[in-house]
Amino acid sequence: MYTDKVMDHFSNPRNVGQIENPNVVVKVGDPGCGDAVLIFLKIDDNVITDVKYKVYGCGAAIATTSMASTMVEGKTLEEALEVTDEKVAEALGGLPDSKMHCSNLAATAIRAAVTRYLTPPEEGAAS
Amino acid sequence: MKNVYLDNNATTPVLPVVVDALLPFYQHAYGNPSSIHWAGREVKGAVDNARQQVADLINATPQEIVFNGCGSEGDNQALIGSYEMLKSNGNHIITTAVEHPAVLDTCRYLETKGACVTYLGVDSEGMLDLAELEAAITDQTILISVMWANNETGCLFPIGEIGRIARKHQIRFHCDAVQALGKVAIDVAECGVDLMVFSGHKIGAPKGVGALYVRDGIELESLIHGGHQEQGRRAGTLNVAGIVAFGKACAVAQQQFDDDVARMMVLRNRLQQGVLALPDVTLNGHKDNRLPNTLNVSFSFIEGEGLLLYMDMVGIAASSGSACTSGSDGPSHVLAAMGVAEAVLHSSVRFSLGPQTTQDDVDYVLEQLPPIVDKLREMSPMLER
Amino acid sequence: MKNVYLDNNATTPVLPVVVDALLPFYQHAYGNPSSIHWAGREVKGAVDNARQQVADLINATPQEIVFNGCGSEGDNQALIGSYEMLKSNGNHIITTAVEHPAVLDTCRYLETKGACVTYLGVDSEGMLDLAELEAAITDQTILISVMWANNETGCLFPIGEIGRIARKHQIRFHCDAVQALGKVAIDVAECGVDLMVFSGHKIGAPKGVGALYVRDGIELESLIHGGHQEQGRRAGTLNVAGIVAFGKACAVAQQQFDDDVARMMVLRNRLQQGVLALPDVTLNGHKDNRLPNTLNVSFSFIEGEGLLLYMDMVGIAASSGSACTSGSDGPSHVLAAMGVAEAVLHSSVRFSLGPQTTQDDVDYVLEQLPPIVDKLREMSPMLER
Ligand SMILES: Cc1ncc(COP(=O)(O)O)c(C=O)c1O
Ligand SMILES: Cc1ncc(COP(=O)(O)O)c(C=O)c1O
Ligand code: FES
Ligand code: FES
Repeated sequence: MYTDKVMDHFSNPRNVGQIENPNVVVKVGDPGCGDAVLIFLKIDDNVITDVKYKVYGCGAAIATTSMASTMVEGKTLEEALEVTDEKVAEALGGLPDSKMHCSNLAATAIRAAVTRYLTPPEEGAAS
Repeated sequence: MKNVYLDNNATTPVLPVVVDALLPFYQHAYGNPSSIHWAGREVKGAVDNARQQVADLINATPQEIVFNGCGSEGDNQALIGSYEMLKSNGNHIITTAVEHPAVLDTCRYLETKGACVTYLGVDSEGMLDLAELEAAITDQTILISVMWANNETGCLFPIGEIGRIARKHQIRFHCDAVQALGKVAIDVAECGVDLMVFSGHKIGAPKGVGALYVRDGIELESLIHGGHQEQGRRAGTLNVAGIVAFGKACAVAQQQFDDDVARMMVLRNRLQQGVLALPDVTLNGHKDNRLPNTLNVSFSFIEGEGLLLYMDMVGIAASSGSACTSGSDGPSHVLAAMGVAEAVLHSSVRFSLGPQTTQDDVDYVLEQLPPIVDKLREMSPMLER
Repeated sequence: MKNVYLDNNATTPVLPVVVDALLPFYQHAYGNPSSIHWAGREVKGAVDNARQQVADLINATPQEIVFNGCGSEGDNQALIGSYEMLKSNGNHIITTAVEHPAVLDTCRYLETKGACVTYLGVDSEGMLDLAELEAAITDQTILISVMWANNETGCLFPIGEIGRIARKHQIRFHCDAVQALGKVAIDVAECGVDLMVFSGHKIGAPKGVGALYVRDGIELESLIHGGHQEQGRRAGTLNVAGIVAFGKACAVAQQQFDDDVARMMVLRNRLQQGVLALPDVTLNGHKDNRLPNTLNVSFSFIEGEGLLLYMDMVGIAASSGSACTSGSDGPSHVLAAMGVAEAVLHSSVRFSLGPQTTQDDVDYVLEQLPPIVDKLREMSPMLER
């Protein structure tokens, strides 16, 4: 059901782990399926210099989070904000229809983290 | 790589002796049993024999067996055929919240046709409250439909006692025994059911053949109308090879029942002990009152599909929920009905053994599983280390 | 003794290449295609491939193919599923008096649920009057159901023209093409049908598998509710081996279609010529507009069953009427609808050839038949000599 790319990222997820002193950390979840991502970003001069995460979820959730992490590594915050669920799914060679929503988890986590970083803490919404 | 198949509740390999039994009915004895010539006659006897073999395993008479295409078809005919037959007497059906979708979805369909359905809950071990069942009966109740063995947890319901309640109130009683056949001793004469459903591919016969037991005297509408096959109860040319195979699988089950059940139970218990020895693993379903082959457990902090896929990479085939519902994202309706905590609702895995399962298979799982669980837990945001 | 099988309209031998194709799916690749592990994945591709093979033979897309248990199931779902879906628009169904019982009995069942059904008659050659069909349409008409090829006589109905009429009036059109598949070129995109039914065991696949073509966009209620298989249109674990076999048989049919049809036609014509050369034998059905493999004839002064049994004694398997209705005593509803004279209504025999039929087979029949006919006529009180 999953492409080779998905299985590759699922079996060897890139960038798993956590960052000791991240510039931002955000947890997002899909309440429907219980899946969750905790994402850590290290940001230096508007560039994402390091990304790590923890993920609880299905094969697609793990693979999309891994792929999304590689797509924002070394990118500017503006570039990172352009990573959408479609782009993540596309980079993985596609996802089964019933799993398209899983790619949203990763993209949402990254956008939430960047937005949180760019927004003064007291106004931050995502948590 | 080693392949270990622990998904026998989804479907079973076809037994080699069953393949041998069915093969002649493809190329040599290919007739239609309704035909009067040699090609028809030579298969008719084989169908009669298979009908006897299925009947024998459940202590029914051959005329009470209706062959059909699958377990789902049997459940649909039992429910829809009974509802249509009895709806002038009442519109109330009692079932449980943990039935297979073939029953649950059919009940929901009947609700759109005017039925009123009570879905009985279960306790945290997956057990029914029989007093609640009896209290649910009204003068509108026309049918009770309760499964014998749950496909996800293996939990067993007390069919004999429910049969007695149904008899006392003179209500028709249907039992989905798809998972029970071959793993639980079934005696239809004794347990008070009027209708019972079986599926070949759960006991070593091929997919595409099922059987519906209809107690002598029970009237039931057809689901598939047409030719006069199966005493007018199920039209369509008989799946001769499938029927012969199902008969043979029942004969094998009858012969080896005690051995198979004992062996599966020992291995399942070995697996259970090893898996529950891992940290933060909980058993889903009743400790004892369970099929001998089924083990359903939740691994805290881990999502079931990820675990399944990692196990698959080392050749272990298991399942999360039923095969029908994996692919959809919702959590198991069975575990939800048992009140399994939200945190581990998505963390369940079902191992289901078969007569072919070996101790080697079990030991391989116990060896492969711990590093997989560790790896996934290390990734998990739920676990703060 | 020689065995000559001329009852291919009842059921066909499974082709040897089809047996080879399906066998791996019993012992080695036994998974449930809904499962996500290796055992499920290795069969899912095979099911997808078979779906493409069936679709290719009729020029459909794979998503338009719903696999099920038999032709009768397909007819039932097409009729009942459409009626339930469309009954708020009207309750009128148009069909013909010569359909298979899977359609006729289902229409009668729907009459008990409020449907109003027009059964179009046929002429003495078994042909429909399309002006009569069009005139039967009312603003209540929700479905037209017409078979492609008649199982008893082989008569062909002009499905393309009926499709155009149905389109013009925007009425759903179902076609029972169980007997047409593999013997008539079928192009669903071109002939204007919305639903079409097929059965594996009529074209060299095993009994117990069928397919329903559902044109993209056509909504249809399920007959069998439950799991999400077949896009939610037919619950039940997929009959993988049967589906693979059906796909393979379609691929073979597609490859050999021209050859098979030409060869069957030559042999059928040889048989026809020899049989009609006997005294007092009449052809039932249209001279030309007929399946290439079917010959239905009446032998005056003789009752069909006696003739069949005597033929059977010399190894010839043929049929009187459809296999479903032999065993019941009534005369063929198809011949009755054609106005076949009472005197020869019970005298009909159907020979139906297959791709495996040889000239030897035909010559054997032509050699054995005359003394049998003579013997029975000598016994007959209808014949004054
Ligand atoms: C025209 C026609 N429709 C439907 C059927 C029913 O097919 P099945 O026997 O596979 O249910 C048959 C065969 O018996 C047939 O000849
Ligand atoms: C308890 C139960 N009922 C019904 C079914 C449906 O059987 P089938 O897949 O043969 O339609 C299954 C198996 O999936 C089952 O486990
Ligand atoms: S099923 Fe929930 S993220 Fe994949
Ligand atoms: S006498 Fe036998 S069928 Fe009429």
